[in-house]
Amino acid sequence: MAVEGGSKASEGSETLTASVVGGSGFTGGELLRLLDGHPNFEIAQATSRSAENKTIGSIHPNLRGRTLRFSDPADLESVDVLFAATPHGVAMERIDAFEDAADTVVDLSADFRLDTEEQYEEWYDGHSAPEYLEKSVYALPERNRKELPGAELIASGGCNATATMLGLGPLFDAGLLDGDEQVVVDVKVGSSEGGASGGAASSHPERSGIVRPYAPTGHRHEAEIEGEFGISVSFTVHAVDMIRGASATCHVFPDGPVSKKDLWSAYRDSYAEEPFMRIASGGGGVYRYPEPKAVAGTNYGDVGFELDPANKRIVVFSAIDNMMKGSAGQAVHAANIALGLEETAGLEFQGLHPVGAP
Amino acid sequence: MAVEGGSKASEGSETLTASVVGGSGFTGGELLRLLDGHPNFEIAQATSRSAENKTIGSIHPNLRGRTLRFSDPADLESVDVLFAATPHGVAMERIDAFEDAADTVVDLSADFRLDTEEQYEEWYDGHSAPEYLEKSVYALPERNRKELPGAELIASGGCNATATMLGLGPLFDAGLLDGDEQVVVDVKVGSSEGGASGGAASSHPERSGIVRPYAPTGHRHEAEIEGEFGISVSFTVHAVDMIRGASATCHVFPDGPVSKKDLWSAYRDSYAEEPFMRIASGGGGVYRYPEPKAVAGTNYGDVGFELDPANKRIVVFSAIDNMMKGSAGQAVHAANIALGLEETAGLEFQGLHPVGAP
Amino acid sequence: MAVEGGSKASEGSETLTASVVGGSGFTGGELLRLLDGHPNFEIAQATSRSAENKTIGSIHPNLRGRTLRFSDPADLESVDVLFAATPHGVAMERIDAFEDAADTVVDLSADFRLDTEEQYEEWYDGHSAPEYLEKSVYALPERNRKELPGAELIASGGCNATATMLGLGPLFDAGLLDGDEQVVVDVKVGSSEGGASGGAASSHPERSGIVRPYAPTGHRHEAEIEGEFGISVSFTVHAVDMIRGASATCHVFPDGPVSKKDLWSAYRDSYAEEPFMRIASGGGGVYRYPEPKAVAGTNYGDVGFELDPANKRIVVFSAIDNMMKGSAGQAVHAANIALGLEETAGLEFQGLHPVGAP
Amino acid sequence: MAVEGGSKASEGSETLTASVVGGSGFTGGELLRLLDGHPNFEIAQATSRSAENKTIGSIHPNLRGRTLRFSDPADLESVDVLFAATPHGVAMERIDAFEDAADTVVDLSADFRLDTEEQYEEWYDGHSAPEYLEKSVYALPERNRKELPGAELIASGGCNATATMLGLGPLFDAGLLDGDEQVVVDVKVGSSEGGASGGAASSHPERSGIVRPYAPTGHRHEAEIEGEFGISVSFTVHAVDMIRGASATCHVFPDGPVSKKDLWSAYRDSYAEEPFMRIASGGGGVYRYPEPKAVAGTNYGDVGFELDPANKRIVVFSAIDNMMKGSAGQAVHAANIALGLEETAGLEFQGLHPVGAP
Amino acid sequence: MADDSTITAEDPLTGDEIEVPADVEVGEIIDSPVSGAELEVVSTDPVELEEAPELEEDWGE
Amino acid sequence: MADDSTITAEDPLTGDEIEVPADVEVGEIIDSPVSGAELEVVSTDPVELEEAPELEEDWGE
Ligand SMILES: NC(=O)c1ccc[n+]([C@@H]2O[C@H](COP(=O)([O-])OP(=O)(O)OC[C@H]3O[C@@H](n4cnc5c(N)ncnc54)[C@H](OP(=O)(O)O)[C@@H]3O)[C@@H](O)[C@H]2O)c1
Ligand SMILES: NC(=O)c1ccc[n+]([C@@H]2O[C@H](COP(=O)([O-])OP(=O)(O)OC[C@H]3O[C@@H](n4cnc5c(N)ncnc54)[C@H](OP(=O)(O)O)[C@@H]3O)[C@@H](O)[C@H]2O)c1
Ligand SMILES: NC(=O)c1ccc[n+]([C@@H]2O[C@H](COP(=O)([O-])OP(=O)(O)OC[C@H]3O[C@@H](n4cnc5c(N)ncnc54)[C@H](OP(=O)(O)O)[C@@H]3O)[C@@H](O)[C@H]2O)c1
Ligand SMILES: NC(=O)c1ccc[n+]([C@@H]2O[C@H](COP(=O)([O-])OP(=O)(O)OC[C@H]3O[C@@H](n4cnc5c(N)ncnc54)[C@H](OP(=O)(O)O)[C@@H]3O)[C@@H](O)[C@H]2O)c1
Ligand SMILES: [Zn+2]
Ligand SMILES: [Zn+2]
Repeated sequence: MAVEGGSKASEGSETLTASVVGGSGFTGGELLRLLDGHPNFEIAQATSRSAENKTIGSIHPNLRGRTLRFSDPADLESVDVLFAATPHGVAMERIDAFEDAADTVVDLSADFRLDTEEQYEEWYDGHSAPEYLEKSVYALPERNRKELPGAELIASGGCNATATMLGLGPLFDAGLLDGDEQVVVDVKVGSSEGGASGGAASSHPERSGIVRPYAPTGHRHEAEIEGEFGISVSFTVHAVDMIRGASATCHVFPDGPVSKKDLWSAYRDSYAEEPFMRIASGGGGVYRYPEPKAVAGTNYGDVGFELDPANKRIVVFSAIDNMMKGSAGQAVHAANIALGLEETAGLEFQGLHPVGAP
Repeated sequence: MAVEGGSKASEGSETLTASVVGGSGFTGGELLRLLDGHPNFEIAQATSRSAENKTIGSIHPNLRGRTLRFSDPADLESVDVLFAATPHGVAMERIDAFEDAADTVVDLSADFRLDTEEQYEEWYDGHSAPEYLEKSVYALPERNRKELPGAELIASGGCNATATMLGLGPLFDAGLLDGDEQVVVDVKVGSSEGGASGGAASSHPERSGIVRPYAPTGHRHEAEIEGEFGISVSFTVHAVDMIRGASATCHVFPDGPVSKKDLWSAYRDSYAEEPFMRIASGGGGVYRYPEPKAVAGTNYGDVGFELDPANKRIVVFSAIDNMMKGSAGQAVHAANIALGLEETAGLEFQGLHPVGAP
Repeated sequence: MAVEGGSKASEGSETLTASVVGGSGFTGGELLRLLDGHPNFEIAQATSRSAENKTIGSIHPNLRGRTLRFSDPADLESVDVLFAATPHGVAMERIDAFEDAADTVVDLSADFRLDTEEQYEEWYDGHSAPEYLEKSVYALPERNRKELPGAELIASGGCNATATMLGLGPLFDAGLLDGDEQVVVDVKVGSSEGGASGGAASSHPERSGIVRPYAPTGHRHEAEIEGEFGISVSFTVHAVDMIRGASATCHVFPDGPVSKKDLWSAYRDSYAEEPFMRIASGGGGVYRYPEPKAVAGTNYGDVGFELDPANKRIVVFSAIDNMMKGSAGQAVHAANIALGLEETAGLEFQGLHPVGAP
Repeated sequence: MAVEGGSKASEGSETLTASVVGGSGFTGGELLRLLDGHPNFEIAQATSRSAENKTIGSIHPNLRGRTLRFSDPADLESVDVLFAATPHGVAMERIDAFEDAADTVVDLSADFRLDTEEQYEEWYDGHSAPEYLEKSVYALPERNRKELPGAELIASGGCNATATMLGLGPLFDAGLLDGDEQVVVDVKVGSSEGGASGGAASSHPERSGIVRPYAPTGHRHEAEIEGEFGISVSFTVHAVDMIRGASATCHVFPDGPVSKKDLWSAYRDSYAEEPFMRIASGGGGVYRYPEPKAVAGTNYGDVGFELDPANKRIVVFSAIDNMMKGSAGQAVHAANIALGLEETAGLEFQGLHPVGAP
Repeated sequence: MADDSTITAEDPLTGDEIEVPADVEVGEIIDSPVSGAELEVVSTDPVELEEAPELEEDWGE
Repeated sequence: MADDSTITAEDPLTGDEIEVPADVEVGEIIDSPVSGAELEVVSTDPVELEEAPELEEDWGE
């Protein structure tokens, strides 16, 4: 057993130190996995109050054999980059300490995603450090790449919002939507979205085999989508029986006529140069449209579309792994760009086939 | 092992003979299970070409120990009721033979669901016995109970159409919708919908753990819904990782304002007296809205709803077991009514808790 | 919605009152389901401390619409039969109160399964009411039917022990084993075995998709098996991804030569007249040997066997639903016999096909 | 979408050409994935008769975007290494052509695993190219590393045999077993073991949620185990509901007394220097013993053990991903050693947490 | 089970008469067997129920 | 793998240049590595591709 060092290639290039606050959680564990295999990062610290002093492999079995142990989030080491993967509300309380500890802070919670204090009052329970909202940069590179280089406070997007924005973005970019259209977004998500501290509803006997409406209306990720596109979407989220994955089906009713060619142009224009975006739209075989298990474990975002002329509808499908493109992968991607590293560094895993409900 | 006779109660009441054409299939097997436990039916014949002469328990392990063997569908016995559970197109070819063999024919395929030959030309590949279309009665008792007594040719509804109609019906009945509204129906279904003869896409390694758009647009069940409500719905179906179950989420945009009270009245008015309809709409605990596993194995249809004032939207949730309310259960329910039997006879199973992906 | 009364047939026969202590748990819920559909029982009381005053359907969605509410276990009503479905240790503390409240007490825990106080000291933490051990009767009818009529305190068996005893019993009965043989029992179980109050290991993300050794050695059910057969078995239990079900594979090394015919005789002799035992041993099709999903939701016990001449081994397969034959079904079966009711009353459900991981 | 080249690091080191015969199958697809991400290989050819001229991504969605298309296995290109991932019997027929096309041939089937023609007559249907049996080298590096450098024909091991040998090996190496002991091996496997061309039993509705005895006795992998250890094992295989993974539980009855310390020494001695072997044996948390999902997608083999003094038994747990350590990963690992490459090259993926049934 | 330990009240959502335990107190939350909804007891003589405010964060994500 | 056994053609859906086997024949169905779509070869010199008519009933229910 000589697993220390994992897949790290020693490539002479610079090495940055990183810490993960909330390292015992689901997205925290994913960050540790990615950083462990990243050519430019060395993990200096992973925090957990409940698992303090335990090895990171005792919680995350994929990291067995690593010598790093969880430490107290109250004692932050000085690092180049601090990733915070804590529940909503923690980062806004501790943001000063985070900024003291690191030049670059990437927060995975919703704490710095919205622009104004008012929005936090409308959608959450207010904000305790609103002065940082101006400064923070929304992470999603496909929509925000230009803002990222040099960013000091990065807010990684919500998983369901990310899936939706990746699906709808090209329609707005190409002018096929302008913001006054009817848009229904029907989302299906896996159980890792709920984080590691699930209650009765997420026990295996109750959570298995379900198609369960869990956010019928009023999901908070609507705020992020509205922030990006200026459109209010009709948003409904269902929990289904998978662990990783978020799939958004957007039913869109454009004002004027749209052809299949228009759609292909729009999506190719937006994504042809994107390293993590793939278009799957029809064709043969088993995997014709985006689906979560085709992207599980990867940082890919798969999108596809279909026309429904009878109803003057565009249907857009979008699939991501909520642990990756929907959180930890997006965070590392954004950090790579912010720090001038190779954009895809540490994020090359292609995914598995066949694979079940990863 | 003395299982012959199953749960049959001998109750002195009349006994009718029944046959199942397509008895080796999924819905055929479900019909055999229901008839086996039904107080008023005795199974005279179950057909299969591929499993001829095998016991029905060799295909359906829940019917182990029964002495009945599959026989050739070319040799039909005379019975009181014939249930046909064959792929689309078979019943229309054989309808004369079916009518000769039985006073009452219940067909589970789409062959007699629509009203006119033209509709079959639009949505299917035409019809070879259009003279029966006038005569046939659509089964779904919650929408069609009055037409059923004495019916001689009953067309059991499509599973996804059934889920949708049960969800939307009360809105039309109460006048909250009149047919010109925008309606998006996003359906999630299990693998038994595909029947017993699945191809590569339904092998376990490829079909497990999925959220897969399998009918992005143009699903044929739209025709049944349009037939019932005169409305064109924007219909999209996803395959998810369960075996039994169809869940329809209807996103509805009514013309005028609608209150939660209006919705409760509408659904109570339509379903308060229905033996198989239940409303699950909010409340506490784990099971707040309809979900397939809460109805699995049963003939229940669960419906629920929520208001989204910000988007002037009603969200309606509807869940059924496609093998039961969506096919075999609906067929037996309709036959019970047609023949003047106790409406719930043979359909009393309450379902299981806890239960996984049945 | 008119579900009250469920599948209850009113048959003029006597009606007994029953209560379920621990009615909000998994086996308690299963008891409520069975009693709700049982022709001879009326549920007088279901207790829960955590869900007091809630309807039973708020916890068990299959019992939606019933008006019965959970009440405090401290206030027991007088009934004919009391079923206790509480964690180990509760029934031994409360047995006097139980006996006061009911003529017949059926306990589903391990509290009255073993014969002597010494055994409880060896395998558990001692016993606080050892005077009842003499009096109590072990429930499993296939091994103990003669002791049950008139029994006042019945101890329903352990699920894994039941699966094992049903598999091995015929070998002992037929003299093919005498107790000094090597017997390895490798068990695979679903998540409902853990009860409703699961911890971190039984959350959906951690518990899904597993083959997890959870009792490598020293499982307490060994004591019951040893009590029945006087043999020490090498017992190992694995948790797998299903909700209901226990499957025991017994690898048995008999002293002398045994033929396939000997095995068939042994199993036929033991089980030919048993209403809930089925033999599945080879043959064609998909379902050749016992497997949990073929018995899910039912009170069946399926057993099968194969010879391995090269290793002088008999392999015995046994499958039950732990919620049914492994607990609530066994309890009702035993109560039926104890009270002189129809043995199969309330237990007729045949199970489903196709079905997933119920 | 700029995925061509995947995770390939261009490292100045030598690049070898490779082909995969049977590239449309499950293990063939896994080989393509590994070679696609391997720093020292370039894929020259992937064959498929049924998918000729289709892109490899049309079958394996994780390889979307690659321009390589399947070609006819009759036209083999000259390459450095040929991997054959065809059903049993194909490689022995085509071995001369394979040897002509490549300096190094790695076969994933059973065709060259056993030593003698006689064994193929006993366990299979004979052998058509027995002259190669002498020459071929069994791949599993943990047992055969010294034979691999320079090997020209490598036979990658059977998945269940691999899991078993990794579990039992240290006991033989340490002299705790000598070959005359009773050994029961109870295996649980996922559906990818059956390959891409599954029949009725592997359709999703029939294969989901199962614990199904599929090789009660006489599994062919016994031959490989006997070949390695000279011991006849009592071997039984169950299919369970996962896609990737093989878990072997070995119940071992040593002749003399064995302590926990003896076991730790044995396993540490065998595996301390092995890059892919990990010991998980007790401890705290959720993941205490080996389980397939902790190794899914990786080339790890996890082993653990427990003592059962009451029965003088050692229980050994072993878990691998059958697509990786049990086939494609083992094959690449062996090729790396045979060709003098970095042993872990292309095999660094650490696996995922949380993860479901991958 | 409609004995003297239960009394009836109106489900404010559906208008149905439902049974509630006779000893309910003001402020208690009771679920309705008809609608499944959680209802708050706002008075006891007679028993009057109102839709309970939803407990947002106790379910799911 | 862009050697002489492949030639390029235009994906009619996306406009991208894609590689197809040099020996394709008219009527053959080829998938595009860019769009994943199934394309029919409508002429070979040069190779021209059109969106293939969808094979309705070969997938799912
Ligand atoms: N799960 C997803 O798919 C997803 C996707 C996008 C964004 N997010 C966001 O990412 C964040 C983390 O989500 P998650 O799913 O990883 O949650 P999680 O599994 O519950 O993990 C939370 C982590 O935070 C730590 N923590 C909790 N309270 C803390 C405090 N007051 N101070 C310091 N550490 C604290 C916990 O460890 P200890 O209690 O041991 O300290 C744990 O390590 C959330 O804001 C979530 O909304 C999640
Ligand atoms: N599955 C659902 O959820 C569902 C729901 C609603 C409605 N339906 C409809 O119900 C019907 C049956 O569906 P299913 O899922 O049960 O299909 P299935 O599992 O494929 O079964 C089809 C049955 O029909 C028999 N059959 C096929 N061709 C026949 C022929 N030419 N003549 C006589 N028998 C023939 C087959 O047996 P042999 O080939 O051995 O004769 C088999 O028993 C279909 O029309 C379907 O659309 C299904
Ligand atoms: N699950 C199985 O497969 C299985 C099989 C065979 C035997 N058993 C045995 O059956 C018993 C119940 O198992 P289960 O799986 O149903 O457990 P469970 O789901 O955890 O339910 C336990 C029930 O007991 C109640 N309870 C707990 N402590 C109590 C106390 N001190 N006084 C009164 N009520 C109490 C709980 O409700 P409140 O806390 O709300 O009062 C709950 O209703 C156990 O002894 C178990 O070993 C279970
Ligand atoms: N699955 C496992 O876990 C596992 C583990 C260890 C070892 N193995 C062994 O690995 C081999 C492949 O298994 P698999 O699961 O990958 O099988 P699979 O999914 O069925 O794939 C078989 C492949 O071989 C091709 N093929 C079949 N017959 C052929 C022929 N006559 N000539 C050329 N190509 C042919 C098939 O493609 P076309 O028909 O399109 O040409 C397909 O690409 C088997 O020998 C198996 O025993 C498998
Ligand atoms: Zn989220
Ligand atoms: Zn259908």
